[in-house]
Amino acid sequence: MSLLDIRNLSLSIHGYPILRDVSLSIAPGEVMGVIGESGSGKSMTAFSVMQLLPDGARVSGEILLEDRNLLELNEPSLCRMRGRDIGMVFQEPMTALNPVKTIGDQVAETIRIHEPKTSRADALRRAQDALERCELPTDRFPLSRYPHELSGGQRQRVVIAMAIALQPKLLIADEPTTALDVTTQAQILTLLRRLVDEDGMGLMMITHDLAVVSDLADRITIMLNGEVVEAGDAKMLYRQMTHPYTKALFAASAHQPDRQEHLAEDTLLSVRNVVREYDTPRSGWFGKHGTFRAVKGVSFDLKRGESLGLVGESGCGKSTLTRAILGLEDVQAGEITLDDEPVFTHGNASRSVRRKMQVVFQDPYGSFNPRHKVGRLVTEPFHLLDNPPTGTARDAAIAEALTSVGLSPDDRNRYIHEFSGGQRQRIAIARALIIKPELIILDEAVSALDVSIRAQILDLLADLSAQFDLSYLFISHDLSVVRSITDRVLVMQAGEFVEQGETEQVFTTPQHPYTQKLLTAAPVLPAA
Amino acid sequence: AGDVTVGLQLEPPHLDPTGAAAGAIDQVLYSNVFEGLTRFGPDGSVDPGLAESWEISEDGTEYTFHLHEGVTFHDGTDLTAEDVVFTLDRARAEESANAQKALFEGIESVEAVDSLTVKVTLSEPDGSFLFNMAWGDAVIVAPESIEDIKSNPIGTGAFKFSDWTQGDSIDLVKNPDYWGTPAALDTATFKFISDPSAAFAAVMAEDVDAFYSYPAPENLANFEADPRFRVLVGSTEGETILAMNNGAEPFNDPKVREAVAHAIDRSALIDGAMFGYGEPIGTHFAPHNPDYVDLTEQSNYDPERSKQLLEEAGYGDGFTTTLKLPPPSYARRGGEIIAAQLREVGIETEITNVEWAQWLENVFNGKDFGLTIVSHTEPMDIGIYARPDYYFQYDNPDFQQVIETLTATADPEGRSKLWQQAQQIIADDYVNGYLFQLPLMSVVKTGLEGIWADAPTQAVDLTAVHWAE
Amino acid sequence: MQDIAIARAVFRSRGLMIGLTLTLIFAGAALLSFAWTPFDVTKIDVASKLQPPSMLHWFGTDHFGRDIFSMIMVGARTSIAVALVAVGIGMGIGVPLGLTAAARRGSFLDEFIMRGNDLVFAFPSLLIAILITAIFGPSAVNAIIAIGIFNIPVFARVTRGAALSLWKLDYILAARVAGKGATRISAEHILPNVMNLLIVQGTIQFSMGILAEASLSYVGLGAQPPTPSWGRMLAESQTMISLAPHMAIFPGLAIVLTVLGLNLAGDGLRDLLDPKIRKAR
Amino acid sequence: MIRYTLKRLQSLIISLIVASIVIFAAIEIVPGDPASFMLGVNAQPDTVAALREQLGLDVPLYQRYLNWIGGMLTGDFGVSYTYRTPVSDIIGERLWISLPLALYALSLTVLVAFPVGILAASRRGSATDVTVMGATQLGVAIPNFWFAMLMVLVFAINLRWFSAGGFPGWDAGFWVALKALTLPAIALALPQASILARVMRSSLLDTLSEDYIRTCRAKGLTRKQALWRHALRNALIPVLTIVGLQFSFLLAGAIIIENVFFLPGLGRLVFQSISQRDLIVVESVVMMLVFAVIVVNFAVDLAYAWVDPRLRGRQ
Ligand SMILES: Nc1ncnc2c1ncn2[C@@H]1O[C@H](COP(=O)(O)OP(=O)(O)OP(=O)(O)O)[C@@H](O)[C@H]1O
Ligand SMILES: Nc1ncnc2c1ncn2[C@@H]1O[C@H](COP(=O)(O)OP(=O)(O)OP(=O)(O)O)[C@@H](O)[C@H]1O
Ligand SMILES: [Mg+2]
Ligand SMILES: [Mg+2]
Repeated sequence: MSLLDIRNLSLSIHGYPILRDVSLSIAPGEVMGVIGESGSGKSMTAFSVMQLLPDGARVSGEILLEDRNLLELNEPSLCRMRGRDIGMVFQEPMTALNPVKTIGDQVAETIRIHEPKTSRADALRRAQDALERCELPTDRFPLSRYPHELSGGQRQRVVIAMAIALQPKLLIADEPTTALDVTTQAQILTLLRRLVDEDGMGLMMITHDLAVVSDLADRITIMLNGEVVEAGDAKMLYRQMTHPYTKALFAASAHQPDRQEHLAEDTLLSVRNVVREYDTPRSGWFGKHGTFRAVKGVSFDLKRGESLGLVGESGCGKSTLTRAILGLEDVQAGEITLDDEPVFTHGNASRSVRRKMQVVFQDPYGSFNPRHKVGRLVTEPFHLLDNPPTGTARDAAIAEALTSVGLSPDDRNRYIHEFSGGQRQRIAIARALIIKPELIILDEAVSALDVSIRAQILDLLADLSAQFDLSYLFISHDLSVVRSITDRVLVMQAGEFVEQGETEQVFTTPQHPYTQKLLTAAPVLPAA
Repeated sequence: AGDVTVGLQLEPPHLDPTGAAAGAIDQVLYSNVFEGLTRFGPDGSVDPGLAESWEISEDGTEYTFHLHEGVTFHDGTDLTAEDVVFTLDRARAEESANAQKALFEGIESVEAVDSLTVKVTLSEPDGSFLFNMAWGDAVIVAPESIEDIKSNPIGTGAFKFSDWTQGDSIDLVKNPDYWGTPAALDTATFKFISDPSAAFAAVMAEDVDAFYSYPAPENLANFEADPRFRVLVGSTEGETILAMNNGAEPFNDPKVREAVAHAIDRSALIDGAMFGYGEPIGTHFAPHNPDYVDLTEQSNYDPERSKQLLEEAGYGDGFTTTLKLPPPSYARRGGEIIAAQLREVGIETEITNVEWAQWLENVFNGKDFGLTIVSHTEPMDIGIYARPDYYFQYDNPDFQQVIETLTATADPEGRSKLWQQAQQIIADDYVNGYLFQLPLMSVVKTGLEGIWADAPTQAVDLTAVHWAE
Repeated sequence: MQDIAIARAVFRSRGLMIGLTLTLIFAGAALLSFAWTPFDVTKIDVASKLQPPSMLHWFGTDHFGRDIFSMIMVGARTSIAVALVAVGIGMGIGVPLGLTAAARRGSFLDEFIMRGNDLVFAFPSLLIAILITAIFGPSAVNAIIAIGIFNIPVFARVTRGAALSLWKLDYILAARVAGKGATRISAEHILPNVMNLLIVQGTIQFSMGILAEASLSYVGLGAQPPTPSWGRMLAESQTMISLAPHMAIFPGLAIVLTVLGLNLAGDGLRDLLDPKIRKAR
Repeated sequence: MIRYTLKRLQSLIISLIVASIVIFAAIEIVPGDPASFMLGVNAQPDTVAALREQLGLDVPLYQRYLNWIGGMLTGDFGVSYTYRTPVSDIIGERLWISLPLALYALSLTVLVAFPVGILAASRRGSATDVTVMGATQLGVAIPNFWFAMLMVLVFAINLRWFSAGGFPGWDAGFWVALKALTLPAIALALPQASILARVMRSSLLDTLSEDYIRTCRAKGLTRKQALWRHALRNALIPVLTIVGLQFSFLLAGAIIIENVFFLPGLGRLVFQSISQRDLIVVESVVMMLVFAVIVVNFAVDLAYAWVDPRLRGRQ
């Protein structure tokens, strides 16, 4: 008998259909992976189960938890059910906890809400047990800690402790690891698996990343546009996909763009012993400020035509190094040269060097001034030219840039909000291409994109590199992406390079323990 | 029996009537707390006060006052002749802070004949000596209480001082041991409310039982129509004038001044600014004075004549001048009306509202003004026109001569002639625009009797005030 | 396309519609008063003083027989002019300061500007306005300056706050990669994107300016007679409130409705322009 | 926490010093020689000289500033030029009206605004919310002095429930005195309460849309429980700032209301002193009010730390 049984669930918000005839079931002790692209309705399915839907939502169908139809329960019964029968963990650990209450109180609250007779001390003791089960030992993480005193991964453990404190029958985890580093992600996933095994809970694991659930899930449901397109046993599903979308999803996740190897020996970018320090805030008006060394003397060369990867966990200094290379900030020591010319001299970035470099950022939404039209957006780098093209020459340049990234020249008259995330990333690349640079730095340029779009962009990049003889510095925390698009890779940890070499070599025979850890933590798709 | 709360506009700076010019001190304390040898009646007559009788020597230089028996100060000590000697000697002493030292100038000596008899010797006869002794600045004080009289006044009156909430009110209580007719009231409170609208609200809300010298004439009709209240309208010594700067262009030209005078419609002004209260004047003299000459026709409202005069003076296209207005509503409102009336004949005014301090500094001292409106409240003050350095800077030797003769003249008939002559000269010269005599307006609750309507002196005498049955 | 959507949203938002209508009525009255008023507001006609509202004098007459409706029209001019110029001063100085502070965030200059702002905030505004007008004399110009000074830190703060979050965005980084300097970026990218916020804040400061002008005029420190001003009309009405209540009611309502209109318009604009709120709908 | 307090204290002191310099400059330097300014252009030279000496103007500027500051630190604010009494006495006396009035008005503000804001936020979009928010819009738009006038008309003149103005003093009894402050406090509180209620509502709505509220709901808290136990405390942070600003506004901004109700408070003192050019009083009162504002801000900063643990730890 199944623990949770969703039958023909349909949902509309303000009359706008979101979910159509969704059916899925979870048995006790079973892990159900729910996978789909952004906006496919995964979270809404989860919220339907919790009955925490936004205003204006209308639901039909049945959601049976054991025998009770949750859609027929009144609000007080739902409150009794939430947290006791079903626990939930959310995507963003940084904001999921109340910043002004201690973690002990927040975990204990779950207990005291449902068992009002429990004394505070008792509840706190049980909260402590829950936290310990989530690998937050009391001696290192006393109950009196506030959320801001914990890291993201630790906070996510607190949220999980809150959700499992009453040993619910079902746990719903909505992208619980998306915001975390690969190593932390691996730990959280192991923790969840362990808890399922210990308590015999059902787990509904929502993610957009196929690889994440590959080891974890017993069964998998794949969603597209508010509908379930395929469901079944995990291992079976990986082997015999029936729905074309599932196939496409798998193909995109494992996509390898077609690339030719470039074997030029001529050094384009050279970074020598670069140190970048930040002032930490002063204490008061007269207090001294300390320094924080974000990049600790790194050196590398990038050859012409080469695609170089840079991987490392969040906060290790990747973006800082990028800004230094772009000449946006001066460095405290060391030298950066492009074509043997320093990028930053006498407190000023050199225009001639900058002309040869462009950048594409991570966030497709924040990369463009929403008030300008595409034509103006992509021509912004013309500012670097001494004689920027005008009139028809300018029009031609815009048209060429847009066509080369697969857009139409007419798109120049549209505003950026009229484009999807993937299209925006293409426009960002067009903007980088327009002054025909030699080097493009891609800082997490595909991290925010759905897998299918990501595959397209990677293909485009491979294409362009061949066509324009471009070099890439490709920065990412996603190892599989780096592996698919780079020739060589640098591994960075806490402001230092711990390993560098040919991509394949590093990935197959990692030398440094940190690299090894990264690689084992990274979820991998089973070969189809 | 009963209690009464009287609203007043100004709060006294301290409570020694013999130590400052501020009229607010007398308003609260005169006759209520402090008494003199003689006292004013409601009509301005001089009546016996602490002295029940007196003899005047043949030559008019010796006054022998017989004090009432059994008069005690509020601290319980008896009133004796020694107290009178102390009071008068203190007032006329070299270092005296008395604001009206002139009242005592003629005294040569003061001596106690016995415990209830005092003899005052004057250097020369003075017909107004008994009048002088009735002033608030001549009330009798005791030597033992003089130390902190400013905060704890001890007199002989029908009321004792009880409390002062600074910024708000002063409380008096009935003196049970009063020597004369005891006060009809048990307690009396003076509440200080300078803002006209607050005054209105206080009267309407019956926070006060009477408002003496009520500042907003527009409300009087309201009160008159309201059976709860009675309105008393009396006279004051305040001539309200549109002062012109005779010392500067263009008002140094008599034609311009005449033009201004004819441009003013007094009845509209009195109606608009004073809501009909106030008697028009044509010269700088109080109309209730027997020597007053009605010269209003000489400066009647005649805008055509006014324009013609301006034409003759070379200001056919008009001119622009300043009009500085001190805070009282007669000035602020009157100013707006006069500005509008002057505009009709082509004179543009820039109105500046000023505080009294600025008025004194800029207008009175600095003489930096074209026009200003102010009420001259000193009695019989036409003599200011004989002072060329006075702020409106009128300089006419003939007039100065008249005033000089006046000072030297003793016989009443001759003086009367000279007063009238003086009035005529300044009216002929159109020195200032003469507007109206400022009325004294008080509001009292129906049933409250005995509040004075006129103001022969600055006093709110409560001794006879009582609630009708 | 987008414009039509915005227009539709404007019409859908009842508060914004009411606000804009009220604002337009008063702005229109102010403009119209230059050309025409039912009566001459400086003409004194004592004979017809304190008349209650009638067909001839819609809002009645005051104690000098002036037509209150006409005075309110011209008073709108005074209020709007003072408040508008004061907002102009606040924006003209505050916005560049805020932009500079954000562009050089963390620098000494930033600290200096922000501390200066705090300092101005620490001074009681009405009191300082009274002090300024007392030292330099009461007049509309001094009222404008006094109100304007206190608008500066408001705009500086709003601008800096909004600009700081913009400076973190990637498109600013892209502009820097394109070699643009801080000034150019501030003008080209930051300012247009904080404009929405400034318009909203401007509307609110505008309404507060009208209240402040009314307060100053009420104590006699604003525009001087014979220029009509709502605050002074209220001050003059005070002793006549039971004699001629219309003298107090109409100017008071004029202030309330104008301020209300501007506030509703400001709030409506914020809802309309703030993408966060728009998205949430 | 101690570190945080010390840091705030440091900026408090700097603000005070800078403010005092600004005030000193504005009042003592800008109008020229204060003594002649106070006495007017036509004053006798010896009177000016006497006042100069009394004001201590015969020493260098910096010395004067130091004397002034030093005096204030020891409670000696100088002697009023018009009243001839120590300024500290005058201020002390007036403060006994202004401070209670400000506190009274602030209490009314908070007592009205909090429930109203919470009610509106918890019923977002309902008829109650729309009505209440419409009413607060109106409250913000009403000039407080006009409201005061109307209240006097209704409650003092027509109904005669309250006296129309004036202050009987605390000696007259606590309730009597409080009654005299009631209409002024209401007049002051109306717009402030409207503002605060709006801030309270929008701040609560902001926090209610935070992720952790969703977490709470997933734990099984009802909407109400989530609001009271979690949202409220977080929503207080912006509200506290406004309350702080309002207190300083109420202390200094009562000038006009004090005039309407004829209360002998600080505001009216300044107003009178300005018209009498009693610069010593003006200077001291302005400094005192600024001091109050800065100290209140300091208190608000400390209150932040009490509400928000994130601030306590930060160095
Ligand atoms: N509060 C809301 N009001 C209206 N529509 C909403 C609301 N929240 C989400 N939606 C819509 O519902 C659809 C499904 O959203 P949902 O959050 O379930 O997607 P998801 O699969 O979880 O995506 P993601 O991976 O980005 O979290 C989307 O089209 C989204 O725009
Ligand atoms: N402006 C700054 N001032 C002070 N410290 C900074 C600043 N920018 C970055 N840092 C610090 O420098 C370190 C490296 O930051 P950086 O942004 O380069 O990391 P990253 O590797 O790009 O991380 P992510 O993957 O999250 O983008 C971090 O610890 C960060 O906190
Ligand atoms: Mg989701
Ligand atoms: Mg980064």
